[in-house]
Amino acid sequence: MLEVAGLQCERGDRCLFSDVGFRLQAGELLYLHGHNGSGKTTLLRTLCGLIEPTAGKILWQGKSIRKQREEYAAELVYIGHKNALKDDLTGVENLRVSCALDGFKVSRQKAWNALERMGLKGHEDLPTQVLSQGQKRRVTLARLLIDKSRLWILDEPFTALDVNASQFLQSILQKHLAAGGMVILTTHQEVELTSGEIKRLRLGWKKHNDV
Amino acid sequence: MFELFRVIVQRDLLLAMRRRSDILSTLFFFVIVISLFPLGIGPEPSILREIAPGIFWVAALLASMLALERLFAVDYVDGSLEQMLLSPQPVFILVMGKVLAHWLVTGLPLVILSPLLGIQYDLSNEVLSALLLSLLLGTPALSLIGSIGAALTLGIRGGGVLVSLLVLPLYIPVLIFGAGAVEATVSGLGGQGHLSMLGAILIGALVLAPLATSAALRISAE
Amino acid sequence: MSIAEFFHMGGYALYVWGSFGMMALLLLAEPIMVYQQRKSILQRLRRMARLNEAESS
Amino acid sequence: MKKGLIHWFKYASPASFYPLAGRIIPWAAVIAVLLFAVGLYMSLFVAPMDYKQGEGYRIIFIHVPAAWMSMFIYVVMVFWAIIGLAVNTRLSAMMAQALAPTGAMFTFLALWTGAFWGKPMWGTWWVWDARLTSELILLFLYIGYIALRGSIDDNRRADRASGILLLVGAVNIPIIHYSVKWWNTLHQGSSVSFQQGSSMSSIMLYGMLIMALACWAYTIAVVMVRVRSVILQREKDTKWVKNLAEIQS
Repeated sequence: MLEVAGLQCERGDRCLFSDVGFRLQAGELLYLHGHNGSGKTTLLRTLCGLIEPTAGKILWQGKSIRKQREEYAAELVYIGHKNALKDDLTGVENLRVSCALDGFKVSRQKAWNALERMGLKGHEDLPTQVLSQGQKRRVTLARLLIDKSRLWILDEPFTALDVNASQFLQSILQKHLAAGGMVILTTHQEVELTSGEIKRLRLGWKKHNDV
Repeated sequence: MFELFRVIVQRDLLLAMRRRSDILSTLFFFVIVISLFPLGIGPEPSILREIAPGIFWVAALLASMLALERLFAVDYVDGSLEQMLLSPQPVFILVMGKVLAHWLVTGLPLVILSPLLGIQYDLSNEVLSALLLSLLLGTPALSLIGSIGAALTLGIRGGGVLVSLLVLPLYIPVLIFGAGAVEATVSGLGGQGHLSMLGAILIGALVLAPLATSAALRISAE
Repeated sequence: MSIAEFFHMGGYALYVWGSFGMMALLLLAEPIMVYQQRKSILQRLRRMARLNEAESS
Repeated sequence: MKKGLIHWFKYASPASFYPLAGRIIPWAAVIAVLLFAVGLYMSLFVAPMDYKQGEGYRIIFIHVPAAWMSMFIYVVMVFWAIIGLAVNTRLSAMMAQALAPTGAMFTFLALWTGAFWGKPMWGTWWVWDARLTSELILLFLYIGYIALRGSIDDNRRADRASGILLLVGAVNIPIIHYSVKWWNTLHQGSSVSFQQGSSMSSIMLYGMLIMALACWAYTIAVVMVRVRSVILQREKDTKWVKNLAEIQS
């Protein structure tokens, strides 16, 4: 279980957010709301352990993530708003590398299948630089079909996706939650769940109310 | 653990193969710098023989430093670096993999080509082999030490110039022992002492530099 | 020892006074610069404090 | 014991260190002025002329203390960097930041006086003597630190990145120094060194020590002023800075 309490983050001497706390159990999805610049991405990256918070604690299974970096990383998938793709590699190569980085060895065939399910049939072995933005996003997201990590932290996963692809992504998320996974995401799109629970967290609400 | 190391090395080599101009530009920089010196100094063989060790080593230093810029910068910009830092393996394994691939692509070709260029300077076979050996031991150390600077200056404006400011002073021992080994061979004293010092520096860098680089990467990727 | 002799420094005047002069220059310039820096920061902070007061009142 | 520890941690916060530093400054400044007066008097008037180097040797009364200071200050910066990286106190990085310009200044002074000493002794302004070369490299390290700090906007990243650079430099300095010495003996550079030829008389030693102490007091005074500026700049949004008498007036 992911437990967060009293989290505070500063960027460039400016306090982005403070006293953020929540608790995420198996099968739960956390929506992160907030206007531009409210620190959504910073919070997600803090939750991954990429940024050290100035105050507060993040506990995974009751233990601070700083004390179990590698164990925590093994249970985590982070997809940022950058696609982390190499333009010169093909979709299959990119997918296999990103899975290998997360500790999963994936066969060519399996990677090929995952890309096909993401609707990239016929584009699997093209260098990703010739793909469109939406197609690149799909290559990145194909990792979710393979990776067995429990906690998914997704930064705007729906950007650049068309209707079909975002519906497919929704179904992937639902399946993950139904299987006892956890998801934290920022998005402008609502996800309808058939099971599990949705939690919400609004960043920078004080400023928001002023407006 | 070794699997990840292999994946990283393989990936970076594949990327370099698909974009060969990056490899070649470093190599040609080295070739051109070395070929320019006789034009500036004059073709007198006895002078060239004397200054060859210093010129080869300074050129190798500059070439390795120029190549540093690409070590982490591309991964940083496209977000791959974050994924690497979130890997469930120790980060220094990753750093070692990246530095090894980087050296294979930018350092090794230069080492292999150096005896050929040495002929321009009228060096004897014995001196050529000392040059080859010293570069073979020294350039990986340069890549390792340089990776610290590259990691510290990630994403900073004017990072390229800053890297040279940070890294060149740290290169000095490698320069001294590397050029010294060749020089000692030229003067007939034998370069074994220098070469073993270079080896010691390489081992030290192999142990310490990846740790410093991974700490620096964590800081820079925040 | 006469004053002229002292400044002559046995023929080493340029070197001795060049060194001591540089030290004097640096050790006087640095405190002045540091003090100027402090003054300008204080000035800026004061201006900001006044601005904030004007805004909140 | 425990109480003492808490006491120390109290001064590790910029808010409580700021007034403490303010109280130190006048004392350090007065001590520096007094010691410089005594030291200069000793080095220019009391110390007898050297039979071999003539009056020119008086330069070492500033060269040697400046060279000591340049190395000491780097060591102190490394110390603060280790504390900063280990305990994550903001003040330690600020101390390192405030020390760097003064350290670079002393390094430059050591090089300058080395050149002015070398010209009459060796006949050239610059000799690739092991000591001068090491000092030159030290200057590069200082400049690298200052440049790295200056080009990172985010203070926290700047603190930690420059801390790592200091540590790397500290590991490298002995290697650099050793390699430069090796290189120097191989190439048979200078044969005259600063202490050689003139047996150090006790009056010379005292003179140098007093000058070194004066430099210490000077460094403390200047660095305290500078660290106060750094604190003000970086803590400008905090309540305690806004309530300071200097700013309220």
